Amino acid sequence: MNDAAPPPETSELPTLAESVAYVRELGKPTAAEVLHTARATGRVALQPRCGVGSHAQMMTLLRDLEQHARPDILTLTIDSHTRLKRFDNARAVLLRNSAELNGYPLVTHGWQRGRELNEAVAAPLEVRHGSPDARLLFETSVASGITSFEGGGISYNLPYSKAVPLSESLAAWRDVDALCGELAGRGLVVDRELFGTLTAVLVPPSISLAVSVLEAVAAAREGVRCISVAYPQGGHFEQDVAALRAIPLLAASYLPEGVEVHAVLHEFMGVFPKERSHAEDLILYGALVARLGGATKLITKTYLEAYGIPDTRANIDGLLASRANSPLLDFIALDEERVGSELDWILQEVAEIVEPVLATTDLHKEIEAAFAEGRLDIPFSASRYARSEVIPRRAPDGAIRYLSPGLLPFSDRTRRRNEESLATTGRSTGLGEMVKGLTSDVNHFLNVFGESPAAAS
Amino acid sequence: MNDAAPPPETSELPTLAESVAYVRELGKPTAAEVLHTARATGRVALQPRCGVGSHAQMMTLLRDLEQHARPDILTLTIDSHTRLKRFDNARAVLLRNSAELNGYPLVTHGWQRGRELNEAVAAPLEVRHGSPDARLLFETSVASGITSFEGGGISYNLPYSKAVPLSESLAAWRDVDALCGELAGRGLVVDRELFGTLTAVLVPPSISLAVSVLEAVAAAREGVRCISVAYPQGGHFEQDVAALRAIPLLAASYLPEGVEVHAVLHEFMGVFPKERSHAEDLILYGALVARLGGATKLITKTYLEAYGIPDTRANIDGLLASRANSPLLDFIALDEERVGSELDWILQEVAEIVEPVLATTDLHKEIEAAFAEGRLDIPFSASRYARSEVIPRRAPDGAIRYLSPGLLPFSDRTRRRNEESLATTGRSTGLGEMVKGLTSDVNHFLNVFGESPAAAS
Amino acid sequence: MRHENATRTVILGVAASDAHVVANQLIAHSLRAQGFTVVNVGACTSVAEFADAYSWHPEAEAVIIGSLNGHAYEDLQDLPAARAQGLLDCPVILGGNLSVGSHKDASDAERFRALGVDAVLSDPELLPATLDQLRTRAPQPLAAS
Amino acid sequence: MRHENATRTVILGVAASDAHVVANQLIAHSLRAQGFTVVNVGACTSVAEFADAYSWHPEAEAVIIGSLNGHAYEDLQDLPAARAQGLLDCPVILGGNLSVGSHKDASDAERFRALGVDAVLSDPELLPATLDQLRTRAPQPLAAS
Ligand code: B12
Ligand code: B12
Repeated sequence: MNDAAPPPETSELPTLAESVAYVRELGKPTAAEVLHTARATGRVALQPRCGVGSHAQMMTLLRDLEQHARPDILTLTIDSHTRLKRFDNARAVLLRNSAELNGYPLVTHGWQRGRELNEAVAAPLEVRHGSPDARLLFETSVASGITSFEGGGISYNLPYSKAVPLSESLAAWRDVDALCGELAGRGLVVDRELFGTLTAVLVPPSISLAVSVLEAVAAAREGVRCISVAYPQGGHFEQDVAALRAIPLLAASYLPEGVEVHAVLHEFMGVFPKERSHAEDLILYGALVARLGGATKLITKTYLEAYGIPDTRANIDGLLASRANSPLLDFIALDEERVGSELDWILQEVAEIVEPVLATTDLHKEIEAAFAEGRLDIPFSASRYARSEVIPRRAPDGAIRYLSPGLLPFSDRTRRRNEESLATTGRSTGLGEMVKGLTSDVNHFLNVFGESPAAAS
Repeated sequence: MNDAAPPPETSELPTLAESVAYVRELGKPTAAEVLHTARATGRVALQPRCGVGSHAQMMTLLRDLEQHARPDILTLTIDSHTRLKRFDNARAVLLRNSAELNGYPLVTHGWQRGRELNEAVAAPLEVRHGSPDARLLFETSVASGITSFEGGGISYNLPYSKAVPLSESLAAWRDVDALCGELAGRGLVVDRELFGTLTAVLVPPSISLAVSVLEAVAAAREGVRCISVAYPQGGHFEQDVAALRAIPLLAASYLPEGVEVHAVLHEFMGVFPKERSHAEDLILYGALVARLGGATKLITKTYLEAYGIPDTRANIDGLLASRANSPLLDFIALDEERVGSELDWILQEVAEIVEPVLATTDLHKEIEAAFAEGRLDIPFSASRYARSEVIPRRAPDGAIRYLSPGLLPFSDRTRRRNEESLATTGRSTGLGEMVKGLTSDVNHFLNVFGESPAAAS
Repeated sequence: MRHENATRTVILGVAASDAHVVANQLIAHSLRAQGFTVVNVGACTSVAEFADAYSWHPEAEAVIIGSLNGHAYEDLQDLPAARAQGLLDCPVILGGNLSVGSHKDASDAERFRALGVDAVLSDPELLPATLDQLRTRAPQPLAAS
Repeated sequence: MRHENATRTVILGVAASDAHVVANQLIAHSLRAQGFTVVNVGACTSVAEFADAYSWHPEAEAVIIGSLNGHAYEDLQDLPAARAQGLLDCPVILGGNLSVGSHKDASDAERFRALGVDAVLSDPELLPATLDQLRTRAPQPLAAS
């Protein structure tokens, strides 16, 4: 088999009924089932990221990971051409040199190869990507028998593209969610993970969770039955634990019954330390956040994070992350008072952000309008369709706060609390100072480990 | 170089003055200096065990460990023929097949090769062995410029030999300690680590610490200036943390000023789980005990512990142990009340054991007599010269208690507390039952991880 | 000559398939704080869009392209053509994480110079100095680590 | 014949260079609990000492040697001679961790049989059954895993 070449012709997708039957015959649990069991047994399910361009190498990678790291769920990370529907570029690079793709071009390889991957391993697969419009990718995934699909109309637009209007991405994701609803009706519950990680860097917990609440409400309305709310580790222990613990509470407040909601932690997604032992300290730290925050699933990182897509060895070497499930760590006590106060703070901020939006009648329209007006916002947006007037900073203890909440509809109390916690951080006395401070906050863990911020390579 | 062959003739040892000068020229810190710095900077110094028969392979092993694991102190573990002065057997195996030796036969290889090893790495070396009479080995070590030496007249006799009277081993170790005193006079402080680990399996903390207190007092009297008190991780978090925290308090109570005393944790020395991920959970657990107990040094284990002497890869792979120094774990809070009560308990028991012995005039004589009469005792003694009437058991929470304190001079209060904590463990209703219970306690971590006790191999 | 303008303008953006903008935004802020006028075209910017921006801002003394997702080489395939057609008639600086994988090849920079990139940088702090040097039109294309 | 004795005696000990006694003591306790008379000569016992113990306890139906430190082979070098001289005229059972290193060689047991060991065991729970079998003097030396 010429592993790089895509199949000669694009072939018709099977019917939904056929795909549902295929999943049934596959003889492995769905992602939703794995998550359900993990939560019921008090385990944190583990999932590494992985995706390479070549089909043959993708098979090997999945098999190696399964054999050596025994993950609960496996990933197909999609390349960024496919994400942006640059299918021609994906095909061109695949034919030229598949090693230059930063993920697996599933649409180009086609659903039959997707099934081959699925059949190669016992763990269910999730497709992780970053596509504002993922309809074709989703259909290909379903045809491949893949039972978990990441993304959402906000979270896979604003961080991942520049010029796709929110109305378009929200509509595209409504189609995906509606298809999930239909599949659920046919007895196949697809896990839909919402990408609360957003731009990953200095994301205030309440922004991450607010966006996920809105996407979850939208998804549930289309009939989605299993929702994973992903939260990106920010770096402050009690704040992160509180954010994870907020997820079931938010689900209870804002989602209909009958939707299963899981808290998922994405291990730190910002600037990673370069030295292996430092990276590993951070990976273990993330595992402990997941454990103590009660996450159902942990998406792991590797010690090569600062360098680039990890090699197989590094990805197998999930030693540190798997400590999340050590039976020996029950002795760890927390500053529960601090966790409690962070939790109150988060719930309050999320309520102030989402409740005005949820109170309107046309959710999609309102989301678009709110982003246009800055009542919804995210920092470091890649897209023009969010204002990015929010400026996050770290408080002296490392917690992420709002230096400026931009136009978010925060109460005076919320504003004051944020201001107070940043009191000693100092209002920027000029753009240069502010950028310096922000850069230092972005490089938080380099500072912790005394690494210089010079780029890795 | 024929790496297996010992040097053709045994050559004269250099004078002490020459050895002291050699250490000075070596241009590396002594073990005592490394420990001092570690404590001053709040680090846990890390030390793997290692020792192979062949000189060439020992060189490689030390270099590999240094390069890849960057330990603070490196080990020469001595083979068990040399330990028991079976030098002829050591030489025979070395010539036949050096891979069959379970350690490095330093006396047979000779001090010049010892210096070669010492010069091959930047970290100071410690000799770890288990010799009731280590005089020749110690002289060879000093001649090799090795600045840390493990053992003691009790702790390297009772667990390591059957028929050496305590008077002999205590006298032999008095010579070693006196030589340390002389070296200190010449400006070279040799770190003397006391092997509180004893028989390693179900050792009640107060027995480990009591033996170390007695050995430390004896060593200090001979002029030893740097004492490392090693404590074996027993498996119960708060009990182990308390035991480590007891060490500086005991030093303050029983040792003269001017002696530097370090707490050292030996990662769990009992039956290790066989599955790699379980072993790694346990290794991390030990690292956290060391960190939270304030140990100056941690002697690490590997995931191959249950199988046999680890290969180099496993020994390099100290990923889990090095988390002891993670700057990210300050969030961990403990049940300090429980730690405090364990600490009181330990200090009380140690006092009841050692104070009558220390009150006499001839310490060595009294130690020998006390062991003969069971006023001093250890469980699972290999030697005839301890009665082993002490029977340890684990309480339901895993803490190690005295099912029977034998003839230890415990107060009624102490006896009662031990009895109460084992109340539900049930007094043995017969030998069979007691052995079953004891075996299950020995296999504690197999039980925790659900492994079967069938032998590894 | 544009070099004598009081304010110095640069065009800044991220390569076509790449959405990583944190460094992009920080670099923009920082160059602005140092007095540059920054035309930031942001994420997912094709060579054609860079050329477009240049046509609106011919005073720009350089086009600065970031790429982190490993796709820089594919994303700049149209650069030689654009330069040949004179659509990008100023120095092009490239920086970021330029290939897929954790083990980078030192010869990588060569590939990009062959595409018409004038300088490959990794540390954005070096941008002002690099811009200064490129202004003096050093005969040799400049490489910094 | 000693087999008809009411109590069954065994000699138990640990090889010459080996001080590991936890298993030894637990095995002793356990065999006693099962009705055996155990002469436990303990740690660091040379072949000569085992022979000695046998000369005092000729009723012993087996000598059971444990070794954990990896030195079993060197520690039993004198066994063929002792057996040839009739000094150990009963079955010898060996168990524990019999070689140095973490990766064990399946052919290990052969080496020990060549030295005159009748059975190599790893699980002490199999001792009573093994003793029973050896009593019936099966013509083939017996191996269990
Ligand atoms: C945050 C992040 C994201 C966010 C980006 C949000 C956003 N819109 O900005 C999200 C989650 C959306 C994301 C998505 C993806 N990411 Co990303 N991401 C990161 C992460 C964790 C941090 C990047 C960051 O913001 N750093 C902070 C800034 C300040 O620093 P920096 O970007 O590292 O830049 C430094 C230098 O490179 C340099 N620099 C940067 N740009 C420029 C430009 C010039 C001119 C110069 C001179 C210097 C320069 O200066 C900076 C300071 O030193 C990195 C890994 C890491 N921990 O570093 C991965 C990483 C960059 N991502 C990676 C990848 C592959 C992706 C994806 C393709 C998904 C995937 N397959 O894994 C998608 C990309 C989708 C797309 N279309 O591009 C890889 C790149 C792999 C490679 N090159 O081999 C990385 C390295 C992760 C990894 N180890 O695999 N990502
Ligand atoms: C406790 C211990 C010690 C204590 C022993 C105290 C004492 N006097 O008993 C101390 C700290 C003193 C010690 C010293 C040494 N030890 Co040690 N020790 C251990 C340890 C941690 C536990 C052993 C134990 O007591 N287990 C509990 C009992 C109940 O189980 P067990 O011994 O494993 O036995 C099981 C089976 O082997 C079998 N079995 C045992 N004996 C017999 C006999 C028969 C007839 C049968 C049928 C079955 C059988 O049944 C048991 C239950 O399943 C093991 C590693 C481990 N975690 O298992 C290393 C270990 C046995 N030690 C080892 C070594 C090498 C040493 C030293 C030489 C030091 C060194 N170089 O590292 C010295 C030995 C000195 C000497 N002269 O022998 C190695 C052996 C290496 C090898 N074979 O490759 C081990 C495996 C550690 C390692 N991974 O390196 N040790």
